[in-house]
Amino acid sequence: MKVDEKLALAHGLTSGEYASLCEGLGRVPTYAELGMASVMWSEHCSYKSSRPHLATLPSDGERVVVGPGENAGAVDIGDGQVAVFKMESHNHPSFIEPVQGAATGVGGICRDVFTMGARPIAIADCLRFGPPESARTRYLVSGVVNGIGGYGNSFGVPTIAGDVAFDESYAGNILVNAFCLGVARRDRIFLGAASGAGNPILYVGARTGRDGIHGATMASAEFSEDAEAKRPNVQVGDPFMEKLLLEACLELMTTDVLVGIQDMGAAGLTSSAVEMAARAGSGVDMNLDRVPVREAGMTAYELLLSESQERMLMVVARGREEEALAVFEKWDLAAAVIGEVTTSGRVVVRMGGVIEADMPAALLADGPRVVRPSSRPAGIDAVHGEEAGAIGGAPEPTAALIELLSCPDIASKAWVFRQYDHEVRHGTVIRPGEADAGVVRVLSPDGTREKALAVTAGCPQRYVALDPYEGSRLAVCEAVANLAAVGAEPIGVTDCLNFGNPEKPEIMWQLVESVRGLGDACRALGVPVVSGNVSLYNESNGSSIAPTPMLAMVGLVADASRATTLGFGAAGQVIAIIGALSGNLAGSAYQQRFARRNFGRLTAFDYAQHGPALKVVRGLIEAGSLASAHDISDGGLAVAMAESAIAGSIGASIELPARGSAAELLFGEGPARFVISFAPVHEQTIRAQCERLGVDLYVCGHTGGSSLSIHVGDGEVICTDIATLADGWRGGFGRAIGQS
Amino acid sequence: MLTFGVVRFPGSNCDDDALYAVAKVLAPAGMTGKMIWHKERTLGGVDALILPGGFSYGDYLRAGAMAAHSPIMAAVKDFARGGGPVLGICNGFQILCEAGLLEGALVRNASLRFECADIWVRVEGRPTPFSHAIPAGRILSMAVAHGAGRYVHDDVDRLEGEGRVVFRYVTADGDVTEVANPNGSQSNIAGVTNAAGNVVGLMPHPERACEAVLGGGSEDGRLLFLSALAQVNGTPARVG
Amino acid sequence: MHVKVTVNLKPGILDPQGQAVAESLSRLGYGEVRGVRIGKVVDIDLDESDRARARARVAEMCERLIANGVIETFSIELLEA
Amino acid sequence: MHVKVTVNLKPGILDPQGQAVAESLSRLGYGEVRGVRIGKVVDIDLDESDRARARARVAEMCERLIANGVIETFSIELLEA
Ligand SMILES: Nc1ncnc2c1ncn2[C@@H]1O[C@H](COP(=O)(O)OP(=O)(O)O)[C@@H](O)[C@H]1O
Ligand SMILES: [Mg+2]
Repeated sequence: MKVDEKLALAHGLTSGEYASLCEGLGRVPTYAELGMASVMWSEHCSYKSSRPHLATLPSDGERVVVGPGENAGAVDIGDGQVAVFKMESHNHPSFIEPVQGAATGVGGICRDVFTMGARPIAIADCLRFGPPESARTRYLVSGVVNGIGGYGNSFGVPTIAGDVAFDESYAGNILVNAFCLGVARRDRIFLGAASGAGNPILYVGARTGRDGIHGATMASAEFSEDAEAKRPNVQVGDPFMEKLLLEACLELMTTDVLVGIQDMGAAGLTSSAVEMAARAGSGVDMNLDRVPVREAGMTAYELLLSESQERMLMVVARGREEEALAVFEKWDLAAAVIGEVTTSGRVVVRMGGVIEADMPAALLADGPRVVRPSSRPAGIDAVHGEEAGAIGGAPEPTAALIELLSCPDIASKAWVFRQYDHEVRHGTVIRPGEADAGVVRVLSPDGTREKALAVTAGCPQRYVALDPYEGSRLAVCEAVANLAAVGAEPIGVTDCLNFGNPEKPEIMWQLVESVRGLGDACRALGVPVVSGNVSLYNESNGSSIAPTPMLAMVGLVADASRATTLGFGAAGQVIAIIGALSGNLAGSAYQQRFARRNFGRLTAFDYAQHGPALKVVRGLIEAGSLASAHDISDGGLAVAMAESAIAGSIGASIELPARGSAAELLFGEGPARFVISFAPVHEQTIRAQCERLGVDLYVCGHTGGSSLSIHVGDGEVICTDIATLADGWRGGFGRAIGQS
Repeated sequence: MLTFGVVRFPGSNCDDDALYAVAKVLAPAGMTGKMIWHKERTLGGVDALILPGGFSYGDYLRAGAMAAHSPIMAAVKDFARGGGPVLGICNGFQILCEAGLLEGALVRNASLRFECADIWVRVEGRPTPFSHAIPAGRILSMAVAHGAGRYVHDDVDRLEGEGRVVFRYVTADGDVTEVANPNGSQSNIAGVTNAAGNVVGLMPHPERACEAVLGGGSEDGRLLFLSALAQVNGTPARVG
Repeated sequence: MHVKVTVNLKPGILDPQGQAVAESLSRLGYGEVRGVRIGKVVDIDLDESDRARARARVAEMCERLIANGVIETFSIELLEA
Repeated sequence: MHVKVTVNLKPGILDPQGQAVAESLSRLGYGEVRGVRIGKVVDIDLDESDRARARARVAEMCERLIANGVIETFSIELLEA
């Protein structure tokens, strides 16, 4: 096959990139080399549009052990242990084939985590779909949930948190972001570096097939139609294989045989080999004849670019390969020595006695960088300038509350997470839906201490769409609030930045503003960004998704038994609101629902004002003072109150002062606000604590009875029995997607 | 003292959970345990066996089908035929059925979905090592998490007549209803025993219901293991 | 030799998946669908040229592993290579 | 009329289930097994006596619901009532 600029363009390289490839090599690349460069320099692998911006995110902190750049981030959690986590997108594959796309998304992120030597202990999933009434959406929802559950349940990791929302902008481009959290010993973290010249390189796991080989080449002349038919563009996940890989890897990691390890994800063997060599400043020499294959007759190009799942590349200490192979044999895994580490700084690939590729690792790993223009969209100021007040034609408060509770973005997601095993591995302390964050126990190595890690995952994309900078800051604040509500201290965050086409200046502006907001808020709140992923070009028919910087934040709970849920407890508890009493309708769920669009100016996050409330709630939970805590988010105070009442199966009587409009008071949203409940004996301490930190506390009622009654001033504005609210909230999701 | 052997098949994923429940949580009560790899041919001195939950061999073909042919299963069958107490939990139950140590079969949930939820089961039927010390009629709170837990048997009447249904899905109040049944099992059957009464399989997870700090907070699962302990110790105990 | 094994649920065993497909089809406008049952087809690529021996071996595989006699029946079809 | 639809994974698509079964069979002593692929068989009881129409309708059902065209192929066989 003749390699020229035309073929390079068909591979998605630009003329400039092709020129620098030729220059870097000092010659025209071989066909295999062109394939390798095109995947390594793709947006997906090279982060060429986003890298300079990502560099501005805060990534250090006292607890940070491994920051961005490795397979996953690692944060110290005491007792010689680290939490290892990362989030990743699988949007496009899930749209093509929802079950397998979502499944392999979960598989990929779990591999990133156990590659580091961490045993996965929790999964979270963040999903965005088009309108729930569309048949296509329903098919996608069922398939994606089935795929996530099918993989995670079998692999044996509990799915403890997540986020699901629907919006027109995702109709032709759904989002499926998967997060995995693992725990490792701090002194036994494994990195993806190919060090030690002469060390053998091992291939382990599934055999290589023609899966997901880079699309641009599909139409190229080299292949007959028959060969094309053999190249499926859908990869099928095998959670059983992954479970074997996990156990075998962790077993091998208890020895000192393993030098470096990297899973084969996007861009398969190419990216693993290149990245491992580049990180170590070494070279690798590989013989493709030794790669375990699923099909006969695969070319070097195909072997290098295949994205077959459940495969690992490892470097082991020279002379110790038999020990490694014995472990894989025990677990019935295919494994082979396919090459060795060199000092050349080059990735050399041989097959059938021919050198198919010989390129500097750094040339491929560094990749191009592009500066993309960004511009603030016209008209955004006008949208911010609109008054976000009462909405004409909105239902009266009780009806509005019921409608909000039943809408699928707010309604219980039990239809989803009942399909996920959320308890396997005997660690789940707080299950999905029971609180603002899922909580999973972590035993100290000596078994004497039971601490826990909390996970919250999601994105208030309405806010980000309205104002990418402020919205992203609010997203960080909400994640911290979700953790605070279970009593967890935030220790790190991972993100998955889902945006449209960065070549459009207005989309680039969203990305830049959002990253700036995330960075500012993370710095203010002291939460390092330790890993992440960027997914661009999320558009269909030229229209982009709403900007969606998904965040998954991890928190530490010192004593697992103290973690608090959101449900009101017994009758006779005091109910109070922490933070601002009234909210803002700009960007709110209420506005979206009843005005069918969002406008106005978001409440800006302000650390001096909002930070203390976040601290106070966590402190009160740690001290054992609270019976429940729930952050006020989608749907405002009324929805939060109703959710706590439904979860506790108990009523509540609430009295609020007439302040601002009733809609703002009941349904307005804003940062760092909570509904808490506690036994009357704790009231003094709680008041004192709030006063000391200058946090607003408004005692507004008590639990009891079987209905929710909210008075504003002298008038009762909401009065309905909990059973009615519960019915709307519990069944809303299933009804919306036409499933019981 | 009671030593449990927990058989680890490729794809087992509640093996650690089961071992933790008996060897850590219930150690003070006098239990211990060890893992047994499926490629072994002998059990080594254990008093009782647990076939844990999970997705042995990915649950491919049929849940439990391939694990039922593991090398260790010959020893498991000998142990069971000798009257040794054997408990199959979830995938372990499926394996016992596939291996012919229990009657019936477990097929795909009627909902066609994986169901992870809190349920209640009533203890009934003839005494078994894992239930004899629990008062008959006692309702236990546990969780299920499975996609193929619908129990089918071609002669449920006979099974019932022989007192071999030992756990049945009920509501919290003890009613046998469709709502209480997470998978569409015949007669709400959650667990059964063999003719000799020493092999027990159930779909719910007692090993996940041993510590108040976890999930639903139930510790009812302990009763099954304490019952086995009482049997081995020969103490006419009553638990729960 | 290629061998095709078809595994079906016994008639008495409820097939909710088949039912769900039947209902979906009728909702989609295929009113002529009276019922659906779903089974498995297991294609085996066998290194065996003797038909009788192939059939006997595959029958044994079915009894031991491929089908569960408690709930399923199977049938074997020999196809040429 | 009875119609039997066989749904198979497209060639080249990984079949983890078939792979696991093949390995199990070979561990059970069936060394002659070179490979296994597992598909579905969907038996449809159709209220339709015209063969051509039956085939056309079922083909449509397959494209719309029964088979997932992204990863599967299907074949239709008409059986007599
Ligand atoms: N896809 C999902 N998988 C698992 N849990 C989910 C999923 N979607 C929502 N949840 C859980 O449901 C609860 C409510 O979700 P959400 O309304 O997004 O919470 P919040 O607004 O506090 O972030 C949380 O416990 C969340 O983790
Ligand atoms: Mg929340």
